Amino acid sequence: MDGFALITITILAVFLGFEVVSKVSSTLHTPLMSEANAIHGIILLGAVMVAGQAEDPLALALSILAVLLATINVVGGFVVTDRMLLMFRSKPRATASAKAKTEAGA
Amino acid sequence: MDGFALITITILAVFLGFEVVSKVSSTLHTPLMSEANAIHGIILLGAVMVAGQAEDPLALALSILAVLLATINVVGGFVVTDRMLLMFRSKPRATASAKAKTEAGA
Amino acid sequence: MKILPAEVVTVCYIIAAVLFILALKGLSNPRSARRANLLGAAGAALAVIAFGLGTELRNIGWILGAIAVGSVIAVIAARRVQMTQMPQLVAAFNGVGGGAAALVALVEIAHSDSPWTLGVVAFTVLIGGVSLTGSFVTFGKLQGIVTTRAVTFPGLRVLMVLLVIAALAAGAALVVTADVLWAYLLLAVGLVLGVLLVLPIGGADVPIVISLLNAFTGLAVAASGLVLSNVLLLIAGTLVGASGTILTMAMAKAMGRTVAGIVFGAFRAHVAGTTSSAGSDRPVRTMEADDVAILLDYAQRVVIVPGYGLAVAGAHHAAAELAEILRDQGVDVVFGIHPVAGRMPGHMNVLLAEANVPYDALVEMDEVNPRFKTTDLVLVVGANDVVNPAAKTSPGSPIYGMPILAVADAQQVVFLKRSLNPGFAGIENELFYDPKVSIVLGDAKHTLTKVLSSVKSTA
Amino acid sequence: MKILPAEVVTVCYIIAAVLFILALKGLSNPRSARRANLLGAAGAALAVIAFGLGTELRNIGWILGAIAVGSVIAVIAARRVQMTQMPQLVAAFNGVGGGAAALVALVEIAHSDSPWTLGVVAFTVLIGGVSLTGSFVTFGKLQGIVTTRAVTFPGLRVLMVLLVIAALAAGAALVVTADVLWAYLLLAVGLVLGVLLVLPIGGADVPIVISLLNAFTGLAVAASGLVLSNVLLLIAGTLVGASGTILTMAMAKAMGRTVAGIVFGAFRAHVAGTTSSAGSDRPVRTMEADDVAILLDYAQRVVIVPGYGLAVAGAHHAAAELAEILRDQGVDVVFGIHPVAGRMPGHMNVLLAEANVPYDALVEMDEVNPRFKTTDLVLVVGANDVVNPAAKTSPGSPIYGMPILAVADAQQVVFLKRSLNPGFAGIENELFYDPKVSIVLGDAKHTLTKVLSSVKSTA
Ligand SMILES: NC(=O)c1ccc[n+]([C@@H]2O[C@H](COP(=O)([O-])OP(=O)(O)OC[C@H]3O[C@@H](n4cnc5c(N)ncnc54)[C@H](OP(=O)(O)O)[C@@H]3O)[C@@H](O)[C@H]2O)c1
Ligand SMILES: NC(=O)c1ccc[n+]([C@@H]2O[C@H](COP(=O)([O-])OP(=O)(O)OC[C@H]3O[C@@H](n4cnc5c(N)ncnc54)[C@H](OP(=O)(O)O)[C@@H]3O)[C@@H](O)[C@H]2O)c1
Repeated sequence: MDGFALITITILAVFLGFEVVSKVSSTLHTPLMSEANAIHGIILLGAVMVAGQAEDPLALALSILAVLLATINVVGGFVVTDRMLLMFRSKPRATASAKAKTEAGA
Repeated sequence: MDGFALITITILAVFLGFEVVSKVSSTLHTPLMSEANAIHGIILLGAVMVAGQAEDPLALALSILAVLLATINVVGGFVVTDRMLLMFRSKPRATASAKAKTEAGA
Repeated sequence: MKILPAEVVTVCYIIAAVLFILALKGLSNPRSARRANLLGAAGAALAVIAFGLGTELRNIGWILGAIAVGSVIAVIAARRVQMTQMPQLVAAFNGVGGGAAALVALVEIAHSDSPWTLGVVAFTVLIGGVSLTGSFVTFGKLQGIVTTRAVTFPGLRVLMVLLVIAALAAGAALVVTADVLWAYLLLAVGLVLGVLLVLPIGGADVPIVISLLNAFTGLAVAASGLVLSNVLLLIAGTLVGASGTILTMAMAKAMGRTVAGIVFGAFRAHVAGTTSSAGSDRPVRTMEADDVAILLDYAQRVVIVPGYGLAVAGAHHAAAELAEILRDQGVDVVFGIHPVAGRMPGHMNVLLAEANVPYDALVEMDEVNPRFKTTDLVLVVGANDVVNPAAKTSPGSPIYGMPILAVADAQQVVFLKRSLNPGFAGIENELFYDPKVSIVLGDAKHTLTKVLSSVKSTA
Repeated sequence: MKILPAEVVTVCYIIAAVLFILALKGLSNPRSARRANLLGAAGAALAVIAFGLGTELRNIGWILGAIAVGSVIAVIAARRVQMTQMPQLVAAFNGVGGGAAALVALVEIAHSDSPWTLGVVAFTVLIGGVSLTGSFVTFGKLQGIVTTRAVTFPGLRVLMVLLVIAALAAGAALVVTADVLWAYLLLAVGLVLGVLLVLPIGGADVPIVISLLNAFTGLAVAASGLVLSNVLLLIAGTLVGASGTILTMAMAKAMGRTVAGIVFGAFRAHVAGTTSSAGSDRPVRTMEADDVAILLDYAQRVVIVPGYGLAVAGAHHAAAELAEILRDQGVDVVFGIHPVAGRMPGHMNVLLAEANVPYDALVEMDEVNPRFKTTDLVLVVGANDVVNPAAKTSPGSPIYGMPILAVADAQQVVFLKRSLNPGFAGIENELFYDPKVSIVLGDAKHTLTKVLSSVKSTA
């Protein structure tokens, strides 16, 4: 891809990043931060790329370290986000307080 | 730009189109439709491109027709949207009814 | 002229794309909307000028001439047209845009060779053609040149299927042979398809069709972006295609039906039978305009619900004046706006804004509904379906499931309409027979003018 | 292995990018959020597997080994950690991600030649390094290993400026010479900068810093996408950079300050003086836990306002149990959540959700504020600034302009806190001296447990 394509993609992604997040309620800000954190763990892909072509021992050592760190980021990020979100399931008991909330909001 | 760059840009633009519009209140739907209509008038750029390299009379005639139609689309689109939006300026009188509205929403 | 290097031109395209995004974003707030529109216009101008300064163009005289003529036509049309005719103007602008996209693709065939590009050309020509004639039939329907009734004839479906097959065949032939004649055939098919697609659609569904055709033109422009390898056309067209699709679906949903149902006329056919069965023998309470003035004299909280009939009657100025006088008398008046009231979504708001009703006095459905319980009087001006309780109570009804304005919660409701005929959906309104409902028969503008003069004389 | 052609791999990257977008989008609704997170994980897995199947890799054993070890560490850490320690875990994961990005760029220097690429490498190494040590100092502060006080020393600013100059110089040298040694220097500078950037930041500002460093890592990943010409890294990194920036600004705004003010410590220095001036001679009403139980017995509508102190005391389970018992007794109880209550935005919600409080009982500020007027009793558990009326009344106050929970509208307010000391902002709370306010002194968990047993015994 040429430079202009990359710039265009970057700009569109910036707008999309803004738009997508500005709709998330503050209740979900912590899981959101955690999700974003997990997503940048895709640097694992870059780490595997450089590790897969490393020739000298130093490059290998550094890139395998990168693979290790990136794996921790991506795997841990998604698992911990899942754990947080697991807690947001509405419980059956929710109905009574949902009613209360509707009254408050009306 | 290669095909994948164009596909990627298209996909990002699709998401962005969805996101951007889903926040517009239904009150502004008519101006929004009109704005989108004006924006696709940028086909004028394409029309000028083909007209600027037309050699035979048929191609010239068709592409000049395209320039004419596209100009009507883009110029008319932005002017008419402006005219609509001119009407949405809040009048000074607004305060009283704004209060009424807040009560209704509370 | 070739003053700007290609890189600068590309950067200008990217800036223009950003300006278009900002324009669409800015429309979500009435305060920033106008500036946003100017940004969009600046983006379009920047892109075209940058291209002109970055390329050695032939036929420059012709091009500038066409732009000049087009601008004059556009400005005159956009300035002269009345606010009530906005929808058809948007339809017309959309149509010419679609036509331009089709023509651009057609001319570009000479420089296209890969099957992929030719396939995209075929798509653009077809969709552009559909958008062109479809929009103009829409224009005709709204302008009263073409009948607003749903026009169908036996064999229409068969014809449509044959045309679609013809389009596919011509497209395939174009891709294989790269012969421009197939593109002309494709354009012809597209033009006919556009007409046949819109003719069978009833008047009140037309706004949805405008939005759909708007999305179509967006797609055609995006496709020409692919043909010309131009990133700005690609982004702008895709944005419009995507946002137009969302908007179309939002409109259709607000009316409790599907886009497919409208386009394929299934719904219309189903309703046609019931439309004539209007009116019933049960008694309704009718009233005169003077009585409305008296009711208004006692009311402290009033909601005016404007509908399709208010737009048809051109009664928006009268309604606005009434609201202002009442407000000066200390009455709390707002307009309750249903999302599909009027001729197209939000059109009611534009009309009322034109009549100088402040933006804040236009209260949307979700906000006004809780308010009805404490409202003394609701004036339903030329609206019907949007207040019909059948949407809540009769599962078989065509409007079942559509959210409505709960006017029945108010103390008293007065309808201003010409007869007991049903509205667009063709179903009776049980509300007419409710003891707290009265009806003032007559043209909405006429009735409101009388109410106005009574209110003024008693004040 | 080279099984997949390059085109298929690229398509997989694009699909993964779409899955990431859907993941971020899906988080706007608690019902779809969990599935959205799985989509994101699937996207990451798809991309890595597709790459592995599309390229002949060296060192495959090492790579798989590192992935296996990393996964085990990550899963154990993510499963074992307590909910109250979530913020530091997110900080740690963020740090290793930044470190990985820096290392990737460092190794890639061998294959980079153009000055543009080298410039991007320099950026990635620097930002990745800052993110790594910055996140770990943050981790240390939250975990109590590093002091949560704002650590400053004379000459810190000068040192920072010198380091930034050194970074610029090393970056320029890297671009010119392409010598990897400059990159190591840059990394070293980045690591030191990360420490110095976070050390002077006070404990309660730390959540904002996590969010900021998260955005930093996103930028580093986007930059490595440019270095490696990988569109997925570019999109994912940019999305995180953009959304992290918005989130950081939203958090800072909710606390009535600016990101720059936090990072450069200006605000902290200003407050430090007032922090000690806590307490005043005016009388306050204190109360015992049993008295709270009695008040609860009479109350029909109760709002619990949890704050930073509830999290510190680990009193969320006790609060949830109290709410459930009251609800079983027919009392209408909700939790009123201020956007910046807790240790990081929304953290309060996560804590309460962990304690089985149904999502619907967590009412956000805008929704709960109108409710206070009809509320009999508000329990403010370990919160202070978020209910401090100074935000509305004293223009000079550091929290002036921050929206607060209007607990003063309720019939009666009870604070559960250990002393009359001020909260994070270091300012006194006039509310303590209001006649309808009482204070129960003591650790929140302790007090709530006593209230619970009283309520149970009377029931
Ligand atoms: N806004 C949109 O985007 C849109 C688009 C497509 C379809 N629709 C559909 O259109 C309907 C809109 O509902 P609505 O309540 O606004 O309109 P409606 O249900 O169609 O009713 C309009 C009423 O206005 C009356 N009317 C017509 N001309 C009048 C005049 N000159 N003076 C006074 N009254 C007049 C008619 O009764 P008389 O004949 O007795 O006077 C009719 O009952 C919905 O069914 C909606 O689904 C809306
Ligand atoms: N949530 C975020 O994202 C975030 C991030 C950064 C900054 N902040 C800031 O943090 C503040 C949050 O406001 P807030 O009202 O939640 O907290 P706060 O104003 O900091 O007050 C917390 C109170 O909890 C009490 N407390 C501490 N430990 C306790 C314990 N074990 N038991 C009982 N009480 C205890 C403290 O009083 P005693 O010492 O008397 O017990 C303190 O007054 C705001 O100023 C906000 O700007 C928030």
